Amino acid sequence: MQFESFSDFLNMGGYAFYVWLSFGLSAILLISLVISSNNNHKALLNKIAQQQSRENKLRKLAKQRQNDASSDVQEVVS
Amino acid sequence: MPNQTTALITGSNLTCIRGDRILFEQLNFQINAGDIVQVEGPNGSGKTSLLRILCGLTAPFEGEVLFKQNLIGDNRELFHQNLLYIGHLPGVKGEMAAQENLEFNLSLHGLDAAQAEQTLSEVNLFGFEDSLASHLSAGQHRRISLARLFSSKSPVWILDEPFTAIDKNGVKRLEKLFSEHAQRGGCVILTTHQDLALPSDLVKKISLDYCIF
Amino acid sequence: MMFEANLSYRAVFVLVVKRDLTIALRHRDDIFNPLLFFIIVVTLFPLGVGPESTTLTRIAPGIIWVAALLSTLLSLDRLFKSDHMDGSLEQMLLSPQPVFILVLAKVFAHWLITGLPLILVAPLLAVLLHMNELSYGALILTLLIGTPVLSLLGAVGVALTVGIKKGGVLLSLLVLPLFIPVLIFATSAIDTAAMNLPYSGQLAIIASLLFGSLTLAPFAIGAALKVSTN
Amino acid sequence: MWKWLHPYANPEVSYHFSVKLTPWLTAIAAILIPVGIVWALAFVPADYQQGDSFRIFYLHVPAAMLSMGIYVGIAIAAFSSLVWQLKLADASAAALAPIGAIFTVIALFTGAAWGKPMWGTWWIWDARLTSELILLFLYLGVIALHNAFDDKNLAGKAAGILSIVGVINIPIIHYSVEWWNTLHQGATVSKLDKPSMSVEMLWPFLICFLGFSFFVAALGCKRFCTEVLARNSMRPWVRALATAQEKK
Repeated sequence: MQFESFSDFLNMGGYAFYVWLSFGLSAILLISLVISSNNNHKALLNKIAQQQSRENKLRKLAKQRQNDASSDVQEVVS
Repeated sequence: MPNQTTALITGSNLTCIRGDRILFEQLNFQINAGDIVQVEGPNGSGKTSLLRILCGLTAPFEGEVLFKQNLIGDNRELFHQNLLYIGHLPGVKGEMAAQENLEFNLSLHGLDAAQAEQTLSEVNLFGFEDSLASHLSAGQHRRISLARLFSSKSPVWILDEPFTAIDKNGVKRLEKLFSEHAQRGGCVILTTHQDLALPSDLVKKISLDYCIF
Repeated sequence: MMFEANLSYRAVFVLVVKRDLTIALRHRDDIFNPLLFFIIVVTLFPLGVGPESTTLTRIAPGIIWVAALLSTLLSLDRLFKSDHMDGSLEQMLLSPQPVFILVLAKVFAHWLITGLPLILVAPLLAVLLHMNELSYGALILTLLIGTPVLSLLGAVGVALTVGIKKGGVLLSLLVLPLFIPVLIFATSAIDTAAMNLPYSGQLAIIASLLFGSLTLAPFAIGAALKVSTN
Repeated sequence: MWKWLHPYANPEVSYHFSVKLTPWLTAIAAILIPVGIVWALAFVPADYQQGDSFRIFYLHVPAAMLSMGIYVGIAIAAFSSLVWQLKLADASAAALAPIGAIFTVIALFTGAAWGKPMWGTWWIWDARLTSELILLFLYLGVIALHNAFDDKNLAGKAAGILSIVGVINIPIIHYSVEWWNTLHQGATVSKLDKPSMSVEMLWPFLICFLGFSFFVAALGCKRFCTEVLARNSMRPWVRALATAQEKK
């Protein structure tokens, strides 16, 4: 340990402002990058899942229509 | 097994993806000399994308396009000498006269620019040679770009909606030109919403579905 | 049925240059607007900094060169944009001619239209800014070999952004950092000339930048155009 | 010879590979960075000239080195994507670019904060700071180009071309700035001369540098996964993954 006391450590030999500013800002930047990367990942997965459920709905709708159409034809025939 | 020697264009395993939609997947076909191929399908089914992939403008997501059994990227200049592509956009400069436009296009593709005047009269632009293209209509722009067909020596024609803004007579003329070109041993690949008035045994079709699931 | 057309590279080059010059001459705004912009930007500086001739003399090379960078940037937009919009760009890329030559011809025509007039009015602006008389030669020479570098590097940026709707602002972000070496060596050559010292070193460096970009940039431009027409 | 590499050109395989790799890299970074930083802040002796402000060095120099290294990495990835048509290389370039940009910002900022007590001013047009600033512009250009295209594959190709042009220009820019700086430099500001580092100063530096490198690797892996998913969102395996995530 290079410093006599904790307040000495905080004081950084008079350069406290600059040292802590550098380390603090770098930490903030890196952490926010990590958080945003994680969020992006989750948002993307959600988006894909959402899209998929939308497509499933469409597919169901198309099938239903097809069924309706064929039953119409049957009615006409009978 | 189709005859390998007459194959002009071969598409193998072509897959095209736009955004997060698969337009078509694992498309295989072979286009021989003498074929007229109509690519059909509803709007947004990837007709234009397919044509652009065939002429090498767009890279397919997967698969490859062969010209005479060679990858089209391998000998770019040879393929382009044998290719004539006319897309949605006519490629006509408004600042240049009709004839200047055609002359530039012809000489860029290594053809004799002296034919330009005569070719223009083939597409009913007689008398418009010196008008600036910006003063001409959309149909006339299209005809300037289509005029190249009349003096083209390339066997592979890829045409995206060649009949848009063309009148009935013009369409007939083009259809006649296509069948002549096919008889000479060329091939025509085109998209169109109209039915071709050519005998149906002459026209092959590639159908693309719009998959709405 | 196989067809082979051969056109000499020189013929292709001349063909494309002629076409672009014809279009530009019928559309004169394209020539005059960047030139006017160049002149106006230069006149803004004395108004902003003050008319003191000693200050102006000191910053004149920088002003002229920065204004030249900006006006080149402004004029770059027309290099591929209209060709891309009306489809002639894809026709050129599908022609059996080497992309390298086509691209080089287009950039050369662009330089003739926008770079050359810049060089012609630069001495006039140098007078307005009280530039040291010794450095006129250096000014002309640096512009003469420096502006083609700007056109070539700028063309890479335009080729990348031509397919994007709002490519204008992006273009400046992509291109201006690449212009920095030319700016540094050109202004330093002019400053050196003002001190009546030899400035051939700086000129040689700019010339090597020119040859480097002349050989490499067309490949990058061609590749970028392929992406943009995709 | 390169056949063993082939499976990794498959997006699914490389996705799962990097998912597995990420926790290990994260763990190593999570050990090395605190050790290095605490060592640098509390245990390294103060510099005899610069006092305790010297501790910024342990942040500034690794950040600056990584910012340049990452750019070169992006350019190599872009090159291999252009030459060998490796689509995944584009994905890794897209994943790395924002990380590199953040490290460039850190290098610039810590440089300024170190410069204020040393040179008496936040910013000087020092050759290194200036090149770093231009590097930031290059990064921003690459990122902007990535975002400008709707199609991720096209965006990757375009940004790849730009990063290759940029990497050719970096030495030229650096050289020109250095030359410009020596030409214009006043006598008042003396550059920080490189002291031959003593061993007790070198070790924490190496640990910090390695820690940040592993941090870049870990975060790069994570972002690479996101990019791979975004590029393959219509593939069944991605969809299965997304639904599995949804159910959780």
